[in-house]
Amino acid sequence: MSFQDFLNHILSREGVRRLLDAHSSKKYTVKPRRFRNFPTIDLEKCVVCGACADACPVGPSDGKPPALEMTDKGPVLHEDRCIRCGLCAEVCPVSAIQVGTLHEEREEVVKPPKPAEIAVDPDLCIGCGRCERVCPSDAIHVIDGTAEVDRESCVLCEACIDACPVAGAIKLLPMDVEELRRCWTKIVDTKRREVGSR
Amino acid sequence: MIVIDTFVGVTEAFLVGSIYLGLHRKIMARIQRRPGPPIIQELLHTLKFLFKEGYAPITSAEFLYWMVPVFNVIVWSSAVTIAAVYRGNLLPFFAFYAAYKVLSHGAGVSSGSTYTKIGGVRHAIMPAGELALACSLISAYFVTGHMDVSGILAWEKTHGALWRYIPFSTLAFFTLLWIDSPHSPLDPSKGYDIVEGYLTEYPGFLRSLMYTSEAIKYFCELWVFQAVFLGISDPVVHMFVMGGLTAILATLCALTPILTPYQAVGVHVTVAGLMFLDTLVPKPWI
Amino acid sequence: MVCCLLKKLKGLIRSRSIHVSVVNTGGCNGCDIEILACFTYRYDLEQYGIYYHNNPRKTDVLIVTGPVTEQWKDKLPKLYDKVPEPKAVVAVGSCACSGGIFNQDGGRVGGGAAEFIPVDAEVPGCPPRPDEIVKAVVEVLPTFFRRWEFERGGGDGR
Amino acid sequence: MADKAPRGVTVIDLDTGEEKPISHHVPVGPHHPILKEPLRIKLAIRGEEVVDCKVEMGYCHRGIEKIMEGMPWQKAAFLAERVCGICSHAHNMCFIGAVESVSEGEPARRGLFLRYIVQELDRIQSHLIANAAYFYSIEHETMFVWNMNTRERVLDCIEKITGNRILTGWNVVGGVRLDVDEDTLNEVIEVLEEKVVPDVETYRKIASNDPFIKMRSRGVGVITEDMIRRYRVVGPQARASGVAQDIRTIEPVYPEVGFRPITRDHGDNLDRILVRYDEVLQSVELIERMVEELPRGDHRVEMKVEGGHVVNRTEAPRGELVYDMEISRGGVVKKATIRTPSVPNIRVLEAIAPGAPSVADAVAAYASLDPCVACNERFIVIDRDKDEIVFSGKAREVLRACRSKTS
Ligand code: SF4
Ligand code: SF4
Ligand code: SF4
Ligand code: SF4
Ligand code: SF4
Ligand code: SF4
Ligand code: SF4
Ligand code: SF4
Repeated sequence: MSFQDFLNHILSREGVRRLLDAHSSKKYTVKPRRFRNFPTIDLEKCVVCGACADACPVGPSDGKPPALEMTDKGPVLHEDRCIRCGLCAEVCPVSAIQVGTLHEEREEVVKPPKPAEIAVDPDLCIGCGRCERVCPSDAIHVIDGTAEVDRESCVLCEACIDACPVAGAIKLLPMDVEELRRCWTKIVDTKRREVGSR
Repeated sequence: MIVIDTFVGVTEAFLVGSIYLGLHRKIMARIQRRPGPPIIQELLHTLKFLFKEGYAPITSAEFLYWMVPVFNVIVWSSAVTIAAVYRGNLLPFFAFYAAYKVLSHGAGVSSGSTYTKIGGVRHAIMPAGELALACSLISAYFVTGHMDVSGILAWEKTHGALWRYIPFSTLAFFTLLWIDSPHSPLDPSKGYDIVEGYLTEYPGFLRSLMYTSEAIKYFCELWVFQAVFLGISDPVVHMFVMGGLTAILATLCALTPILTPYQAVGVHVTVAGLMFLDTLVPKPWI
Repeated sequence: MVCCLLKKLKGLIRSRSIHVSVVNTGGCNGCDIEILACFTYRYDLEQYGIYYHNNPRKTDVLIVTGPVTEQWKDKLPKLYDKVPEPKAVVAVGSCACSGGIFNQDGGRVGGGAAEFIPVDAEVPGCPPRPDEIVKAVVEVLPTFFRRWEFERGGGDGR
Repeated sequence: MADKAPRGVTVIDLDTGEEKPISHHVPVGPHHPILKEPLRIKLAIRGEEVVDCKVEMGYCHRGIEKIMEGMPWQKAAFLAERVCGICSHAHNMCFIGAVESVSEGEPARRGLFLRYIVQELDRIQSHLIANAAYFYSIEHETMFVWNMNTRERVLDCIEKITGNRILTGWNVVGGVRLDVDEDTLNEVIEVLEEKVVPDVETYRKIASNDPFIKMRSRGVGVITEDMIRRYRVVGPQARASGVAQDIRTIEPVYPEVGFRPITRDHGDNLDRILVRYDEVLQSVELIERMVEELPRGDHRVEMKVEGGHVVNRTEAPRGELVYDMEISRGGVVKKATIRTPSVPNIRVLEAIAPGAPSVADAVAAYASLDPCVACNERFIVIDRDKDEIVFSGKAREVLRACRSKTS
């Protein structure tokens, strides 16, 4: 009887269609929207902060480097070690790492407001340019004898503060709590509206 | 002349047998809903193994180990020569089949591995091969009075195909084909549980010889079945019927799991017993 | 000339008929099931003449998955020796390539298959998608076998 | 390859002390057509009859629990997942659940639902590959390929939701990694209803009716309730013998969608196969209900890990999975012990294989236990002073050695 089941199954319309339809693997090489491929690192963008190498779960062992090896030029990926977890892309502060198509989805995520900002006191700044040299993201420049900070690209590393010879010339000003809350509410609202319209 | 005839016949048997084995696999693959290998794949396998390194494992009884595949090819070449090329007596065919069983057992025992031993023993205890063959040939003899293929074919010309007279023996012989086709449920001697049965330890060109003999065997058995029971002597019709038989066998093999040795022996004995029905059951259509 | 033609013919046949055998040397079997998926309808390696049977005696290609664990360190070379020439080894998955995530402080695995047997091709990823495996296998192996006679000299290859 | 046993060799039954003559030892594995993973089954046979069976594990010892020590949860989650590739999501979920239970606050409800939806999808694919492996072991290639075909469709669904086919890294403390929109879920439900359910129903019908499959499976490898108690068999293997134990009854979400464990009575190979098919169909229903009741809101909330000692249990596709961990404040794993379901499930083979009429039956019984060797054993005994391995993986010897040292 179940031989009949088999035959019925094979001879059903669906069955016959599948019997005659030679599948080819080409159709299935399309990676899904969220596929985590090997990370690609944009060394131009990288600020060599090392966060990605810290986050990577594949550590070094004798004879083998870690999956993401930190060099002074930036991280170097060893494909044969990488497990494609995507953690490195998640932690990178400047989105220098992309993991396949998953990344595009992440781009849409609104950047959160920064909880603080770096301010230079023009009265104290002597224009020595040391901050300019140590800044990992090239955000501080001496212009007309005074350092000026580009808030967009600053990653709040405070390296400049450490390097500055004048105490108090560069300050880390925490953002006003009320201000911060306002920013967040605005972001959440826009997000809600987006979801609602979909 | 004889040499050339024989050579051509055996080569043809090998090529055609390989291609039908490839077709067998292709049909199975299609039932499994995948594209499946090209039809010449079995032929390519045989050729590939011919160039591959071969060696005898340390545990093997070397003489037997090397000779079994060679004898296997000789046995089946002779069988195909006598039965198909010269349409001669069928008794040697039976003898060759029995020799093949003994050889497969030898293949199993000689290499010294447990898997092959079990495989060889399993192959030897499957009785339906010889039994069905012997009984159906004897029934054919009783009905037609001939023991050689050309005689039977001549008889069938006047009386009609033999299967109408002895349908159960025909069925038994068909079961023999089923047993000997690849992935057959009734042949546990190459089951995955013992890796590859008596073939496990054969690498390289020895395996290629084994495959060659299997292809010739497949052709030979199909040919004898058609000639004796279906009464077909035209070579072109032969090819088509072989394709049809292969399709049926492939479907049967694709839709069944492999039975355990005991169940397989049970089925074999039942099938062999079937043939006695031929003497009992009246056949009103004759 | 004839010799060269013969070699080419051998290479052609070898590249069209490949038996693989998958050996899991202690991986998480994510790679194994992805390889298994390559033999089902979507990717069906059999259409390229690549057959799967775990019998080392009839193997052409050993696919290694997983880091090499303590128990496998001596068994893997033995298994490799059983495979008759010409043979290739493919390491699938980052484990087999380098020990993967298990090859770091605390782990007790060797650093990939290449430390124990010669590896001819590597497919990184954890696990690689079946289409990546198929692509690698179908592109690399036939070429490998076609060239084998010329590169390693088929003295013992019969 | 094979152990040679001269005639007149006997094996001794450890329980009864009885001596039985055998003709051969047949090693199955660690590299064998039936096995996808390394493991060695040593069968002692007399003719074809299986007289004795020993299971030798430890080919997969990688030291995961040791590597995990000192890792923050973000990394360790990926490691936990790699205990095993087939039920990876269960491992990931159990680990994250353990961390969450020592954290402040509650994980996001929407995240939980999404988590369990993926868990059920994972169960479906795992059960399908388990049954496919069984059909492969009895060499029913067609059913093997058909089951795998259906599994591909389920993997497509998982891929659509999480981005990977297996080893998805889907769970994070507080919820799941990404949100899933309505359309994707509807597509998934559509695939499940239109492709998977009819296929699985057909397979179940074929498996329960086909005379050949029945011949191979009915009455073979029967697990009794006594064995279940003695070997602590868990999961579908236990449920096929009528023991209705399922951790899902005490997990969150499941009671809300009306989960009830499925059992069958015979406890043989066939029933284990059928229970899995039943559970696949049940999982589809559960997914549908979860999608219907999917709450709105965040898919992930921030949770502060307080730390402490925790034991978390999950129903993995193969049965109860336990993570026993010590976690420090901030979420660094101090110590982890993982108890996976396959170990007891495979050990029961030592009870059911002896007496099997042929090697083929013993191997089929093994495959029907849904053995998954990867998680199988993460222990190894090392002599600290000499820095050499004393035992690796032979559970019986290790146990004996431990007992002789402690008692
Ligand atoms: S995290 Fe980003 S910026 Fe920092 S080192 Fe890595 S790649 Fe460069
Ligand atoms: S994807 Fe994961 S494993 Fe690969 S480099 Fe990034 S963090 Fe490391
Ligand atoms: S910041 Fe410091 S170094 Fe730069 S100008 Fe001011 S005083 Fe000079
Ligand atoms: S803090 Fe130091 S290093 Fe940084 S910008 Fe100022 S002076 Fe330069
Ligand atoms: S905080 Fe860092 S990034 Fe910002 S200005 Fe200073 S050094 Fe540059
Ligand atoms: S703020 Fe300091 S710690 Fe943070 S990234 Fe910049 S340099 Fe590194
Ligand atoms: S590479 Fe990844 S998927 Fe493959 S075996 Fe290793 S851990 Fe598993
Ligand atoms: S039972 Fe174990 S080996 Fe199997 S899938 Fe689960 S964790 Fe892996």
